[in-house]
Amino acid sequence: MSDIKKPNKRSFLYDAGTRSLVFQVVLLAIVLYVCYYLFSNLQANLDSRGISTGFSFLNEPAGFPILIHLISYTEADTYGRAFLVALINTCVISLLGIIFATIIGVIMGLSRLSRNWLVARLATTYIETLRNIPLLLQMFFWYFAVLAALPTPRHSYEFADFFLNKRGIYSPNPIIQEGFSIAVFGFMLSIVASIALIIWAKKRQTRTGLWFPAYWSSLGIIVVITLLAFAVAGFPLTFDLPHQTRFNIKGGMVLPPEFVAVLLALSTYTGAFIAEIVRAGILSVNWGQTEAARSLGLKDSLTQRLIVLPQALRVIIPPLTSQFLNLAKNSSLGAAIAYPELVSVVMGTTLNQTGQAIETIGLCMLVYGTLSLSISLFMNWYNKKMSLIER
Amino acid sequence: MAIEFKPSPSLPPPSKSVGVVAWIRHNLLSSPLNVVLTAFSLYILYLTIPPLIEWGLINATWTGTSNKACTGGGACWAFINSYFEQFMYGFYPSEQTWRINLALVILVLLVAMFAIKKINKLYLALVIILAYPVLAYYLFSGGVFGLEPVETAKWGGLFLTVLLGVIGIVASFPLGALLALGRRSNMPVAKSVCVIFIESIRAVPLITILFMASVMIPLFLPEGLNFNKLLRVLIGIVLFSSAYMAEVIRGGLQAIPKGQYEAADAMGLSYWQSMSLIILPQALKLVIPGIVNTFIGLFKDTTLVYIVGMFDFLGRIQAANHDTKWLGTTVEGYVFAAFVYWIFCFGMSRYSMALERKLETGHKRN
Amino acid sequence: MTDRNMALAQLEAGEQAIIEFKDVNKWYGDFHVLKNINFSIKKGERIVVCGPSGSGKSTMTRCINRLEEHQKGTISVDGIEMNDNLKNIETIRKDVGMVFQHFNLFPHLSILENLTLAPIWVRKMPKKEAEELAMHYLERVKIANQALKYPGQLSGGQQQRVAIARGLCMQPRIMLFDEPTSALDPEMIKEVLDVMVQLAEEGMTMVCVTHEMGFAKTVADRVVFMDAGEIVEANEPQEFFNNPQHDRTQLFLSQILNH
Amino acid sequence: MTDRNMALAQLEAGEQAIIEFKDVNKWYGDFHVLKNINFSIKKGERIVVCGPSGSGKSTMTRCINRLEEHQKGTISVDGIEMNDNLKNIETIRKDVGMVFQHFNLFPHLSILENLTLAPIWVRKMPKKEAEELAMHYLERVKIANQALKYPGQLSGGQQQRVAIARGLCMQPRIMLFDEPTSALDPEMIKEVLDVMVQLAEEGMTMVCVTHEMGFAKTVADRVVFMDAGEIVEANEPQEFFNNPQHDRTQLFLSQILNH
Amino acid sequence: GTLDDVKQKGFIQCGVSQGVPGFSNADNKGNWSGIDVDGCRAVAAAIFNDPSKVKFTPLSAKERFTALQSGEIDMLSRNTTWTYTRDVSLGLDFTAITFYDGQGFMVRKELGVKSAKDLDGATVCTQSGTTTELNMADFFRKNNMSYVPVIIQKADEAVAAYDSGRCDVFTTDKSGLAAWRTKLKNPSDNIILPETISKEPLGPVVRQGDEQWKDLVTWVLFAQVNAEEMGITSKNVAEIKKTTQDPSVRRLLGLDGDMGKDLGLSADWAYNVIAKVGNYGEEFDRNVGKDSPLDLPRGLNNLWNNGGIMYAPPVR
Ligand SMILES: Nc1ncnc2c1ncn2[C@@H]1O[C@H](COP(=O)(O)OP(=O)(O)OP(=O)(O)O)[C@@H](O)[C@H]1O
Ligand SMILES: Nc1ncnc2c1ncn2[C@@H]1O[C@H](COP(=O)(O)OP(=O)(O)OP(=O)(O)O)[C@@H](O)[C@H]1O
Ligand SMILES: [Mg+2]
Ligand SMILES: [Mg+2]
Repeated sequence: MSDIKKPNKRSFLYDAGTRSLVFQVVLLAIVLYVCYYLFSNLQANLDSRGISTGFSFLNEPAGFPILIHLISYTEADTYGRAFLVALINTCVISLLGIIFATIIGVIMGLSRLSRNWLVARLATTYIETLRNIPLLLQMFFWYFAVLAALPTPRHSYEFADFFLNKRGIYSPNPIIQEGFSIAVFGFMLSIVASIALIIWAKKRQTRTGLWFPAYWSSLGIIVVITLLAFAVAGFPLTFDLPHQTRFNIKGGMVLPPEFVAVLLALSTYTGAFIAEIVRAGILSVNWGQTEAARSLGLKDSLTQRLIVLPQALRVIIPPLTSQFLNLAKNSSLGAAIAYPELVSVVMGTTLNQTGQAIETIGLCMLVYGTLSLSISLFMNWYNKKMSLIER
Repeated sequence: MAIEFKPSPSLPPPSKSVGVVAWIRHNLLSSPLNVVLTAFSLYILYLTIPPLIEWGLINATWTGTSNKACTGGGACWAFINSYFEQFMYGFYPSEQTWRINLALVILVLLVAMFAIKKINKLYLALVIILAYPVLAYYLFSGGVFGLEPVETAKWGGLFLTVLLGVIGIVASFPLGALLALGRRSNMPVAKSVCVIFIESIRAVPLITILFMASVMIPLFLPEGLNFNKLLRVLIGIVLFSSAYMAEVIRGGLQAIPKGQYEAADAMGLSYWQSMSLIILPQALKLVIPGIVNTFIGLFKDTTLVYIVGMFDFLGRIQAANHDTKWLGTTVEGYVFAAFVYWIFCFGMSRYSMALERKLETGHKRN
Repeated sequence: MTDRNMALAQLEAGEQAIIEFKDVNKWYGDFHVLKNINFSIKKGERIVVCGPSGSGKSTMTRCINRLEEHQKGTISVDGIEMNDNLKNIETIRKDVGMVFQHFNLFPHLSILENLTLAPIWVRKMPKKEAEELAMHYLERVKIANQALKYPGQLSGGQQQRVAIARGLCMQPRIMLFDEPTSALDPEMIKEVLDVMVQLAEEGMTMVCVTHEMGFAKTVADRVVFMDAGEIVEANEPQEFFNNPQHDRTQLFLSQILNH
Repeated sequence: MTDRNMALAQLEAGEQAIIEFKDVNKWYGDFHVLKNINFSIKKGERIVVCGPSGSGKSTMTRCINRLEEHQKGTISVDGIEMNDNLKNIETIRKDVGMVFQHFNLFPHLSILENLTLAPIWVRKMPKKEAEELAMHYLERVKIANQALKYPGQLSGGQQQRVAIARGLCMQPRIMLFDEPTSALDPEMIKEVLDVMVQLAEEGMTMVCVTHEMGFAKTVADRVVFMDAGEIVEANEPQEFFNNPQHDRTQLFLSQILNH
Repeated sequence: GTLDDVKQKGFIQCGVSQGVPGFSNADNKGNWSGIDVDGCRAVAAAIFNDPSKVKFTPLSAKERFTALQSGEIDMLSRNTTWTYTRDVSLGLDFTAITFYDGQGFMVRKELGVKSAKDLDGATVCTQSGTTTELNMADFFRKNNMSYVPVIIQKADEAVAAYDSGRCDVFTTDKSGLAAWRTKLKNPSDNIILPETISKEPLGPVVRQGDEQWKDLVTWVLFAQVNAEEMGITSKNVAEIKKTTQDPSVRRLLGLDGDMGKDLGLSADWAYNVIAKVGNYGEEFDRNVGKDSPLDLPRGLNNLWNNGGIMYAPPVR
């Protein structure tokens, strides 16, 4: 028989499993200890300095005004509500920023790939300039340069019932009247109709191979039916028109310059990054794919729509989401130019009035953490859904 | 008896496909849409370029001692001119700024020595990473060899900006590498510690971290144990950038083919040996462009230290705007700041692209 | 000269030329890649194109469905001349199928969708009909059972067969092959060649760039040898292999057959 | 059954088994990739492993130096059993050299550094000595003149020879080859096979996964045929090729030899 | 305690504002000046007999309390308003009042506004994180007027926004208004409205629970006020010290008894403060008063016996 040695006794020190176990236990202990150390210090410091802790301050009246609030808010409301207002402001600016940045990014990315030399150069210049200048500076630029260029309220630019001046853009504020529900109903109806149209067009294509321009026609349907419904209801909207007063334009809806500047800065800055992502995504689709599509007789527009874009999107979406995330985080710089977002209201004013540093900063981090987490969860889900099926 | 094959001569292409006219036709006017786009672009250029040149160059004032000198209607560069030293060095005593320049020269010389063949690159790198910072620290802060001490509160301007950026990136490097390795390890505890750290740092804006660093760190330390604000802000920046660095390096690690790990294993190298001898050297080379990009991002982000009250480049320029002698020069200040940041960032991104190209060709991989 | 005469002779013989190159010249920038190509292909003919790397084989083939533009001379396919007219190009592309070296299947679409794409969008066929057609061709290349998989899930040989089926789904009158087997493992080459031989037997007009000399010998009607952007020699396979006219051809054959 | 008996018979014959598989089973997740492998290899024996793609050849080979863990049964090399013990693994890896299909040279190190890496860091050899050793093996694979180049600068065949030399530098008692020639162009295959034949002649214990049947015929002591995770047949080449026992083996041989 | 730490370090870490002319402002060499800055210097002079042993930490409004709470600075001397909440719930203690201020409004002349009551519908710029924000809210609410608040993180930008026409009104403490006005493009086009809408007592702040340190900071200021009352200035203090027989002066200058012991200071600490930094009046005049570009009137900040309310407890 062979002289195979029986498995030699497992030496504790050299066992791979044991080693990693020991290492991990030590690591865990260190991490826990550091946390404990920091928090016990914190506790001691808070105690010895008589700083009260807790979130009860959220129920106290805030007493400070907020420039932009989408839900009703007065100085008499609580810190909790101020926090909510700020949170909404952050979300609104992030969402709008994301939309505009994407539009700008796609246009600029495509322009950079344009066969028109001049357009491509201009797009390149745009991208290379904006990407390489700190966002904070760009915010100052938009705020102060644009403010400087606009007229004072007394000399507002005026067109129809719109005003433009240093205080912002004033537009008529729609006020809902009786019968508005009929219009809403008409709108709903038109949407249902166009969905039906799209389904019908698809079915017909499957059956007969004939195409019908379903998307354009449904757009038409929506516009026509909604307008009709409006007419039937007797145009159930009145407008609160802005008008000139001593200091300001009064009435109407106003888009303050802070909002516009932050939005401009965020979307042009992030747009430059998105442009590069879009360009890289489109370039990443092998030229062979285009050639194959062409040699099948597909028109260039169809080639883009059916072959290039779906594949480019896979490459584009992941970095795009992280740009969205950056944009949301960068909205915190709005604090520097009076946009009342989370950092400004919570880590600025609230912290200063209440002195609750730990709580307010904790709240902010929590909000941003949740925001990031949900965006990246979405990203992972999307990635999984879109990943190419392979062997 | 076989016919000899003589390739027929290559002819020049027909004239309509080369030359200026062909170029313009092909690149600017190839379709009606392109004609419109070209006209539109030209119009934009017409709107922007001439006024800019007029303001920034033709009507600009370059020298003077107060805004009274700026009468041309253009930019008042005299402001930048008279504050230049402050913008570069902050409040650093002007008779001591040679120390900063000296440190810079030494650094440039050291880096240039990489070009010399005979020198051991490893030792040189060690000198730059380990010895140089000590030297630079003593040069900057003084207090030894008869150098007049300069407290860190006086450090400022572009000097501070560059300092924050460079230290942020260099120090975050080893930390980022460790985090990246940890994130890829198959030990659940190590992995989750790294993941939690990386993700939570990346989730929050730098400004909250700077804020924590500038005012809150002392709350977490025992009473009496406290350290320099600059140092605290630096720690914040390093932690922040190390999380980003970790992700960059992880990308590099993932790009290393599995075969390299296997070959190293098969040769009997231990984990740390194969990481330090085989995997990391390759991964890091791969991610140099990513690192440069992180650096550019960080460099731009350091403007935020101005919000926590440090007089970095931007902060110093803003402070100078207070000077009653130079009222109304805010725009010039911002334009100058934008220009300097742009030069730095654009230069670096070009450099990284060049590197990328160089690595692509010079380094075939199997 | 010989080639030109030959082509003319054929035309005179009243045989119908489905593809015709007349004095075709093409440049990439300053680089003269096709030089005075004169050549015509009859309906149902099977042409194998060979020659050293860089000699312009691919370029010439790709000019046929205008994946590349030429700058001088005329190319006509099926009597329609190639020019900037988009309509012409579309018409011709419907009639010409192409199979690439690297398959170029659409990775985000299933095999079936790859095949039905052009019939549905270009030929405006009802979806059902297109699918039946696709299944028909998939059976012909013997992978009907893979219809619902994605390209990434198939082996190289299977992918190339799908690519051929995709080309056939347009029911083209001409098929172009650009080194269809050179990216394949040896076992898979046979699968693909088998399908091509079968196609050839059915009388499809084929232009095939390949170095598979076995294939050339068995199915080609003519073998075209290119070098430095020119057609050096074009002949029936028998003649071409046994009795090459040019020294360049001899050299090439000696290299390729020894391998 | 036959294999098992055979293996036992050999063992009984008192010949020393340097590698021994006993009831080895391995799973990837739920996928049973090695099924009841029983096999032993004597010192100095030269084994060629063949079989269809996915049959588990690579996996089995990689179990020998524990690039893969097995879940059931025992593998012992040189009398040492494979388990989680890091020391054992280290010892065995010093004794087993491996050559991969894709060479896996370290692209950032010069050829010489590739070779001296393991001697210096694992065997703790002085640098000078390691370099002498490396040059010795480089000469043996006939590329001593390339010592200072980088892997990216060599052709595939040269790279694979460097990989072999790198394996030899550990002065192992066993060499494993996993399809060492299948990523190479035909001309380069010969270069590499030559080196391997030479090694075989020197009496190195070798396990070689390959489809080069010529190589198997000339140097193998035994040819092992695997399918679906099992060893179907193991025999001397003479017998194996001329008189395969299983129909599966016959089928495989007919495919591979016809090609 | 803090004093021991400070003595050990050899300097005081003092939180000041990032730049309010007259209160704390750095020149282009990084030298700080202002009444808040001098407050810190005076404490340094009391401890070290050397007013330069201070390091300044410029703080934004929202950082300041956290910085003090966390121990990053030893005292906060940053035109900070003494309010109930701040004193009671932040773990901080206000010491004494260095400057009696009140919030006011600055508007452009061209608007023709004469009174704060005319500001209905105005757009108001101010800095975030200050009592100003709250007072403004209270004022407009009380008078049932509407307004648009533009609240910016740093005073610089808030003023810039006002100057560029974003707002009709800029509001902050009146002293601040005077200071900022000098930095506007056309100072004379702007006026400060007469109303004072709030009480803004400004003074240094220390951490709660260190009585010795609190007393020290408090009494350094009181000593300066007392000195002014007694007519002692930095110019004549040396002379007076040699010649005076006035018992209260002798006590103040550390000639009789040891007033420094319980504060942990030398007996002549007040002498050092006056000699090196000056009395309160000198400090005021130099930084914000008649010797400064701001040229603020003494007003409330005059001594109690001169029509103001500056009143320091006696040294006894
Ligand atoms: N887009 C292009 N721009 C410039 N030169 C090109 C381009 N495409 C091909 N060429 C050049 O044109 C010549 C002919 O290319 P072509 O691909 O037709 O050769 P081929 O005969 O198919 O070679 P192979 O056997 O390698 O595929 C080559 O020298 C090639 O380098
Ligand atoms: N890491 C893995 N995870 C899951 N399955 C794997 C993994 N590695 C290999 N397999 C599967 O195990 C089976 C055997 O793989 P192995 O590489 O050993 O085959 P092989 O005989 O070497 O084939 P080839 O000739 O293609 O190299 C295959 O079906 C393969 O798909
Ligand atoms: Mg080709
Ligand atoms: Mg294998």
